[in-house]
Amino acid sequence: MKLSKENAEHYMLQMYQVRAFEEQAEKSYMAGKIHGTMHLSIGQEASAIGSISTLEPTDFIIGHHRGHGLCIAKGADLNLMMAEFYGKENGYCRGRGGSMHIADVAGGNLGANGVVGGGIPMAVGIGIGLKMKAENQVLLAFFGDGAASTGAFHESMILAVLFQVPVVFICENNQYAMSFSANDWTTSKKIAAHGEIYGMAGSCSTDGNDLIEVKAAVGAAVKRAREGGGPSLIVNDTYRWRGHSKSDRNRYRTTEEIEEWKKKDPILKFRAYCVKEKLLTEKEADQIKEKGYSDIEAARVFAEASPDPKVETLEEGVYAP
Amino acid sequence: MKLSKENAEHYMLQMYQVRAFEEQAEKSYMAGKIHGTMHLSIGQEASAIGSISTLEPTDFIIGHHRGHGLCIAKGADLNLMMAEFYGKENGYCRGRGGSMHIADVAGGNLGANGVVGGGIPMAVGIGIGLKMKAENQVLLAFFGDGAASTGAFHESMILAVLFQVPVVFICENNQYAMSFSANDWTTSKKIAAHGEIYGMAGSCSTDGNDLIEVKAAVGAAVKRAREGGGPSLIVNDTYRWRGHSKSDRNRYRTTEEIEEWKKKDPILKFRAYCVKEKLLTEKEADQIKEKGYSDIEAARVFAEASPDPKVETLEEGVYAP
Amino acid sequence: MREITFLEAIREAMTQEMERDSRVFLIGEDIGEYGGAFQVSYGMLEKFGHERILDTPITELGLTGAAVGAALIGMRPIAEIMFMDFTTLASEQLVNQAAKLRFMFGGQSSVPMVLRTPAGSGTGAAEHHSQSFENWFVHVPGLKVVMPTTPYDVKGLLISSIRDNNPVVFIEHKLLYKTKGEVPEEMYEIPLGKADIKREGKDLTIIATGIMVQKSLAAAEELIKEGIDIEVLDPRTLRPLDTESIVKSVKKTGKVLIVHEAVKTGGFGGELAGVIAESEAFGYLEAPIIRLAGREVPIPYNRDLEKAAVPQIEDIVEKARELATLKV
Amino acid sequence: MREITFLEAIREAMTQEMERDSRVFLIGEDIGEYGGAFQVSYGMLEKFGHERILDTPITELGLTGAAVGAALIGMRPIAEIMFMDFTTLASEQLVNQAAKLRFMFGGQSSVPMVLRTPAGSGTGAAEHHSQSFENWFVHVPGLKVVMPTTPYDVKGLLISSIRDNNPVVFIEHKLLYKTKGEVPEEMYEIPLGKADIKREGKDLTIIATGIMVQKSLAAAEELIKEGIDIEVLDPRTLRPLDTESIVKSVKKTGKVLIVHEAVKTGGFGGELAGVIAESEAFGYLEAPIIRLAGREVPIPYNRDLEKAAVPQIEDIVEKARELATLKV
Ligand SMILES: Cc1ncc(C[n+]2csc(CCOP(=O)(O)OP(=O)(O)O)c2C)c(N)n1
Ligand SMILES: Cc1ncc(C[n+]2csc(CCOP(=O)(O)OP(=O)(O)O)c2C)c(N)n1
Ligand SMILES: [Mg+2]
Ligand SMILES: [Mg+2]
Repeated sequence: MKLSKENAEHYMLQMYQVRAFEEQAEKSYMAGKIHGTMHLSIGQEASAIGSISTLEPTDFIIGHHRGHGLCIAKGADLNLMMAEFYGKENGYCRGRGGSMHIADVAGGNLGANGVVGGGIPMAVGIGIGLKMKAENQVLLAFFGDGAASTGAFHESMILAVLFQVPVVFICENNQYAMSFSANDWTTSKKIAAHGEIYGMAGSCSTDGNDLIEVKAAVGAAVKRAREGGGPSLIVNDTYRWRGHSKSDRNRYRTTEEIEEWKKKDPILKFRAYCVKEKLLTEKEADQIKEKGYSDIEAARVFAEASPDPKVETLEEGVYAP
Repeated sequence: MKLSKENAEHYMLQMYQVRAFEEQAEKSYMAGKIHGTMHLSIGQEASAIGSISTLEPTDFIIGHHRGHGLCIAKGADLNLMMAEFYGKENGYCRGRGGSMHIADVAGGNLGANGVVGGGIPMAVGIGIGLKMKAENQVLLAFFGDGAASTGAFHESMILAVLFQVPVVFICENNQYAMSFSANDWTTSKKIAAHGEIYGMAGSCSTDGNDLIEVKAAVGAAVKRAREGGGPSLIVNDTYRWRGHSKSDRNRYRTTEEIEEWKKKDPILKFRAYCVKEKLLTEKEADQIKEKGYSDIEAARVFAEASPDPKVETLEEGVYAP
Repeated sequence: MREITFLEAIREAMTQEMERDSRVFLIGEDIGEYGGAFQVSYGMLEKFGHERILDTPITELGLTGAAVGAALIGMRPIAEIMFMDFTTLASEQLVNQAAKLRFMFGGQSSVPMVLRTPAGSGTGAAEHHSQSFENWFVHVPGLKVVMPTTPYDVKGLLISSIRDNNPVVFIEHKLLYKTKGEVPEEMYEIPLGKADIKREGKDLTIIATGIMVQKSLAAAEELIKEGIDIEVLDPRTLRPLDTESIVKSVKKTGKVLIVHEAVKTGGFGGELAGVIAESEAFGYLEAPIIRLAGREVPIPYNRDLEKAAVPQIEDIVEKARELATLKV
Repeated sequence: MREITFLEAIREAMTQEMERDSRVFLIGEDIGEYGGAFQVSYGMLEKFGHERILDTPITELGLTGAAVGAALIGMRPIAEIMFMDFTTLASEQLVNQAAKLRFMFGGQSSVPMVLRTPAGSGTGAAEHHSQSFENWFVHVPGLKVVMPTTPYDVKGLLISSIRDNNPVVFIEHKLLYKTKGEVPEEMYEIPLGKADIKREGKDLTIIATGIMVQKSLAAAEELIKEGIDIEVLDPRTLRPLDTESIVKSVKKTGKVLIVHEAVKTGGFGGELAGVIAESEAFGYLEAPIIRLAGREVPIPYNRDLEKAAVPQIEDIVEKARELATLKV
């Protein structure tokens, strides 16, 4: 698979935007501008962007609690996204959802979820609907390694195979579910193997820090799904650099381990690839990085200048008319 | 494995008792003496008796809705069991539970369950408790092929392996979950394969109509569990002759299929084995059969003569003192 | 007019809606060849095929979530949970997802689905197949909760529920399935959120839900012989509740008896009592608000105990008489 | 006396009970090294080891069922569900199994377990991490439901819950975790089913649960300045409910305001209203029974909206004043 220059630039930009978004999110939180909690995907950018790069604009994704990267990869408006993160009225969800619940339905992002495994059963139903609509669309359904231990996962895999839905299930295995190590759960290495037994052709694991490898694996599964070949399960092995959420004290892992993984930074890896393949010069890459960070700075300004929701509107929008 | 004559007689008797119990249950229902519904295990006797024959009296079982055979195999008092079936005050559950909820806690039968998959998570906890008590006891946890599709199953398998509980999980695969064919669920043949991936050593399927084969497989797993080797998952392939419950119209299968399986009657198979191995003569087998049926007839008489619960006692026993 | 059963009315509503709107489909356990545990969907597989009658293995959480997901992209699924007891397995998707997605996403989406489920005791199926959890779902903003009580109502309410753009929990009492009544062949809607006075009266209002409407009507027939004239109000939709009709009726009669099958403590009767006690009807009350509801036990197997666990006609007669003749 | 936080009191109760009784153990997600999402069990792994602090993967149904099973053979598990929102995934085992096994088996067994879970809003965690479902479990015979409100109470109530021979749902409001109060070092029990008058007064009874007790006490301090003297009654145990204390208080004051955080419709306030309206206190009521509770929305993310979604001190002050000064 050879990337076009245009695509290389696009993915590189998205990677920097994601990194910058989350660094900014952290800063805003530390500065007391944001309440609640957040789940950062720093270190996992290749999984989101590599996977979603295989989709057409009319395709769909459904995400999980660690979803900023997924949103940006699916083409979210950074201003609306940051405004949502700030809980503002003009955010994607009118400030009702926040970090853990960003959705961009018009853009094909059917939303993040606060319940681990919460999106997986819905993914099956979206697949059923897409099949009925017969418009050749595909869904990518993201979840973490922790979600693979839920009953929701098991039931959904069975239904997905039974109804042969056009869905690629993507397990972003960042090695931990909070403090629970994927190595403790004795089947962690075997999630893809379960996929095979459920009857999902081509289930596999990837080096989830390698955008090119992720794109190839997911691309093949998307193609199969689009051609009526049914669902697949792909496990992207990666790592989260930050704590699980703001409550994390990192007691369950060592600094060495974290440092080891930082050396495998997916952004640097992709950048090196682009330079080596002569898709980007170092200078171009620097310019892209700069653009990524300044896009996010603009989004921050936008968000901070945005209006809060009016308390009188609280009860709006619970029911559809 | 060579059976003693005493054991052969015992298993033969239990098989006939189970068959007779369920034939009687059906008759009592048809005669309008019983309300509600029932789930008959006629055709599956070898699975229950072969499995439970491997236990010590101090061991435990936990069952499912199709549990008459399991009760008898674990040594239930037939009178108290039939009285429960009739909803009488002196039944095992004081008439509160009925067919679907018979338990004989003192006898190590921790109860049948009306929720498919309902007993599986509890089995893990019983295993945790047994391990903590360290009295070398083992639990057999029974469920159907349908239950293997539930989220409860998946979560429980993971926990069972994680905590290395002394539990043998036994899937009585009678080919259908109501009308849902095990062949439709694309992983049906693969339940044992899932077991391996979960990390259960020695997971396997058996000819569930062959008491000797079942006993050997479960026996090995019980031994491993007792010695601290952790849980196993065993799938006994068998068939239910009757409809799922009283509401079944058998639309989802053919008479030919049923007749085909009737030829593999586990009782006749075990009887033939005993005669061939000279453990029983035909005459002895006939006498045992007769005893089985007359034991059940006595239980029926006992049950019908038993008192109904008093309505004033309705609110008793919800809470433990 | 033609008489059909409650069960047939449900099947007819689903069939007609599926013919009218290709986005409507069924998903559930044993709803195909088997026809559903209560035969509600019998024959529909032949008519609509496996594409629209989705028979699933035992996956309450999965199949409910599948309905939510399909609804999210504009389909109109009708999910069946075989017994209400098993909504305990499905409630994550119903409560956290279906009910909240619209609000949580700031109005970007909607979840037009129906979850049908048979509830209640009386079939001898004991603790795990007899429960009534309607108040759980009433407690969840974003859901609508419907409890029909006659063949006529069930058809119109189900059609409205399918056409509604929100998730609707549709609760069918098993003992109603074989009851008969007049039902028009053509399609019609009964608006959600409108109570129905099933019997007018002046001495006492009985507010009853589900099967208790029928039992209360029977009790009223008994009591009129003694000159006690009972009004029976059937909310039909529990969320949103037609508070206005309730307040009006209680103001008229001055006395109210609430009857439901679900366990009394924590049940919907409390909500009704709360609504009345904080309304302008409070000032019109001539007696305490009395709730007659399920006893504080799981539903037992034994037939007599099972009956004793939920209100019967005699119990309603007795309580209603006591209340109607009470002088305060 | 020594002051510790609500959270420390919970940890101390669990620790002391585990030292006293080898059958007690903990099971839940991230309760080991991580210390629990709210650090409630922090340090307990070092003390008791992996044998008695059972850290699980994400398996709410599985781990709850594991607690039920262990209890069934005589252990005394304390299960933690990280957020009450996820009891939706565990309710099958809690409602169908734990609550019913004893009755269903005719008294042959019991299920002595505690399910602890943090509930409520106020942390900015939005729709999926902020709910209050206590009335769901109140609605289930066989369960007990406890909602402690002070460090002193939480220790005594948790010890009683662990020693109780029945399944207890133990609900901890997150915003209480860091509140401080006097707590004896020794072990003590507070009986389940006994309400506590947290403040005596004569003009109006506020019955409040969970964090609303603290807010109501603050409101009462405001109102006494205006000469309005409020009694604050904390049921502490919601099932079984101390009806007697409630009736007594309402008879005394003649007016009642019910305050809880959970959504109003279908909530526990209805049960309280029902209990009062059918009791002898009815005749003493000088005003309608008013419920002040969560608004009919999922809990939103935005801080102001989140606050507006549940009663705040000002809201209680306002309603209480209105009610206390109402002439009927
Ligand atoms: C059903 C459920 N249980 C527990 C939680 C609390 N929780 C939030 S994220 C998380 C870990 C999820 O792990 P994983 O799926 O691997 O995703 P990651 O956070 O590693 O990206 C947990 C336990 C939850 N949100 N939902
Ligand atoms: C959670 C749940 N869903 C559905 C049912 C209704 N039901 C009772 S038995 C059954 C089929 C069970 O199949 P299987 O586990 O294979 O056991 P079998 O009846 O074949 O012995 C179903 C669907 C139930 N009791 N519990
Ligand atoms: Mg993870
Ligand atoms: Mg089966």
